[in-house]
Amino acid sequence: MQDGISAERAAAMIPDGASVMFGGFLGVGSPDRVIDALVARGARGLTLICNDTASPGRGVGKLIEAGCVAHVKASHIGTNPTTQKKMISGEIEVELVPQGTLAERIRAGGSGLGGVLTRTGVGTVVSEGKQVLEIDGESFLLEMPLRADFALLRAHEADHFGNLTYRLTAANFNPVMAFAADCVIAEPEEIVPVGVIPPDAVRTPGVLVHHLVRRPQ
Amino acid sequence: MQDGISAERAAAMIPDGASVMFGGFLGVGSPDRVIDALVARGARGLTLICNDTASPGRGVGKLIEAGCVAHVKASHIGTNPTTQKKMISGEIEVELVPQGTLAERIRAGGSGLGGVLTRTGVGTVVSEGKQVLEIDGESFLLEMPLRADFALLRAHEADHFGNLTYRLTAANFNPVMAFAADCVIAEPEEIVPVGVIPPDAVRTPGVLVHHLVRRPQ
Amino acid sequence: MEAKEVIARRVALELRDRTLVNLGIGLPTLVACYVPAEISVAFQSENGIIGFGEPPPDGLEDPYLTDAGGGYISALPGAAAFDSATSFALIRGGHLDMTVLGGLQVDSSGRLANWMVPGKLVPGMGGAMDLVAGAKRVIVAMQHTAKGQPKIVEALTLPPTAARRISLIVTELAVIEPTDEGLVLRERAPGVSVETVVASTGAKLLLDGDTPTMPIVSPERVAA
Amino acid sequence: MEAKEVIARRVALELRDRTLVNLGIGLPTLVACYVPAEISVAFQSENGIIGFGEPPPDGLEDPYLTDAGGGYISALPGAAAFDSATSFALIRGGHLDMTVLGGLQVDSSGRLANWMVPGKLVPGMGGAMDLVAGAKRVIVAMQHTAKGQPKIVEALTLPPTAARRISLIVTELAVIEPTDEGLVLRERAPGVSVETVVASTGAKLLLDGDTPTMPIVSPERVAA
Repeated sequence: MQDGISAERAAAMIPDGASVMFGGFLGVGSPDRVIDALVARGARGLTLICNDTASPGRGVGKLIEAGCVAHVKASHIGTNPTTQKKMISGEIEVELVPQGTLAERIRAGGSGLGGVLTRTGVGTVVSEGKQVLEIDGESFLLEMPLRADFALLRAHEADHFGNLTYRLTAANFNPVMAFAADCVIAEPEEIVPVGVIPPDAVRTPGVLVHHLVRRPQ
Repeated sequence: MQDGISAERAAAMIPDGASVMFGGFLGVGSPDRVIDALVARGARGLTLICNDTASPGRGVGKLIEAGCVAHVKASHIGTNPTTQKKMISGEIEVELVPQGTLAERIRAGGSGLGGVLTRTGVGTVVSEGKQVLEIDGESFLLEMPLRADFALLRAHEADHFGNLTYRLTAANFNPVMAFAADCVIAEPEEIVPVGVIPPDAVRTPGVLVHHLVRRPQ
Repeated sequence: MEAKEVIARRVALELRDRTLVNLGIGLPTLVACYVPAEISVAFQSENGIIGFGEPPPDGLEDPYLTDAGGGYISALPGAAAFDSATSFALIRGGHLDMTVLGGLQVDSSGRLANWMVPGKLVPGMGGAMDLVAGAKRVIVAMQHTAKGQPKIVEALTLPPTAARRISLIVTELAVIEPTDEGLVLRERAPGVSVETVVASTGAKLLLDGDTPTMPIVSPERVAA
Repeated sequence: MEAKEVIARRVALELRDRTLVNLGIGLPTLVACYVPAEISVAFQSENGIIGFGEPPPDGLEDPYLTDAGGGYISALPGAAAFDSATSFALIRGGHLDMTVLGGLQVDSSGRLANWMVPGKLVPGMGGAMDLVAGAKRVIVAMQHTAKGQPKIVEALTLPPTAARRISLIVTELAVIEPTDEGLVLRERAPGVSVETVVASTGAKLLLDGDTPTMPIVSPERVAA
């Protein structure tokens, strides 16, 4: 693991137009300091991959409001009226993905699998334009793997190797996103020396993490 | 979680001819006391789903030697000459599955997925008789989900709800097998009251575990 | 008794001992208040926890411990936390014994629509499609009508949540079970006639002998 | 220097700083003894750990801490343990920078056979097929011949481990790189002539100018 970087440095690494996975569930477990820095640097044209768009002023909701976002792939945008307004006005394109399918598509993208075969979405608008496979007499939708240029994670502890832990429901999409991006940046609450996190407590192995965001100086 | 059961009781619950997943990697992380009890009760015709068949006198190797086994689905049998001998004599039927594919097939079986799409095995004997899908110009093998009648797990700690932890490399196939059987029996080193294992340390939620094997009296 | 309370109390009678249950946001969440005292249920929240309880006392909230609606919760002793992939492995792998969801429409084939109103409301499906496709039992807890219009209809006019037939509909007027033959009226609410139920329903209801009155878990049987 | 040591020392030069590496059982395991001092490599064992080291002192073995060959190992500070599904998500998801595997045969198209000899030896593929299909670089570390017969052949006679072309072959005689054009002889071992390599090889070797002598990491550069 290299030295910790500032949230501003992390935001500067992410170019306009990049696809970015954000951990978080209604803003819980979001990389909030990097989000603030992305807003501050005036990022534009981002593709967000995230469970939801939180609410105005919270989590990735700040990016929506600040006009940083061109595309959203999420399971739910109902808690953020701004996302809905911008979708209707055509400013933001939204792809809605069932929550479990979103998690599995990201996992497939990070695990080298060719796709996900799921019952979820069969017989609904989600299946439109997608291949349906009959397996053992049952229909399964073939959903494509998802990857991104960046994954921005919120962790509880990180050690100097980048090993991560998460806290309660703040884990959500963070662990699975750690596998699925070309560059993984984690924003931990605490940074501890190597050896402080026992091997069985590590939930994301440090080899997956490219940069740690350091605490404000 | 009901009261803990004895290893003998666990072995008695598993009828001859049942399909059984066994955690363990070369005997490390195997449910050894239930294995001994299965040998003692003279189980017959079992289908074993496990990474390997360990070695004679160790882990599931004991079941092979004692004549309990009719079928084996495993990634490796090279460390157990008895398995090889019985395979050649026709006493045991062996299906060899690449280790990562075995883990994913079990995960698919436990997660309601219709199959696994993997590069592993394409262009090898593993692909014989299986469907190959072209996805984005690349070939992926369609591998079927795996489930069993029983999963026998070795855990480190269990609480009275059946929440489980594992230790270092003794985790291996245990966590994924916990999802993939009709009846899941865990053999922990330690049984602790509810509340002793913190929520973030739980690696198998207790709702998946049907029976805990108690310590010898 | 308010409509929502009637519904929540009746749904609570569907809870079984030692099962894993997911309650949707809104009305279904109320079901947790009426768990019969003699049974023990583990509640799952799809954002990643099994074993949560009432909101914590004022000032003791943990910002990293919330339910799928974003509200603060408590963890009960024996709780287990996990990530989204594990959460949906539980939901889609058949490990969830029951889910209770709200509904916009249910049709005569038992299909549910509950995630969007084209041109009006496009919140997204969240975990609803996975829950309906994956849970062993799917209970729809909803008011019988909306703005005087029946929500139980011959054929959905809203986009379905899943192809699958749901298990049971519980409203403030009736309990209705979708079957191969169609929608069967199983129970009517106290003081509600079969005719009232039929008049408020937009799909054909089959009667199965006398229609008994809905039993509702009484206050004294509710867990403290 | 013994053949195995030559091979392990040369393979060690392929290690890059801050990478994740999986070493197969047997000869490849020796590579860990020759990691150049200036680089830091994380070793993965597919049974579920990153960051392990030498066997522990006598009597301090942990029965739940072993490598993929079943031998006792130590965990280094910063080690991470995980289950088999996670382990192979790392291997197949492109997170493993390099794997070093033994080989029975490699053919002119760069395909590897290393998991069975029909009718003789059927140990199973273990993780080999996943490693060859998934690692960014696949290095085959093997002796150049077996019982006097070439192991580098025009076309495999043994069942392939994967359809994919491996990255590099390192033997005690030579370093050979499979390319679109065929097998290119990149290096020869100290004191070994190109003619000797060609004579010991069952497939056509392409020469790319002078064939330099294999650099081998010297003892003083090895990490303590």
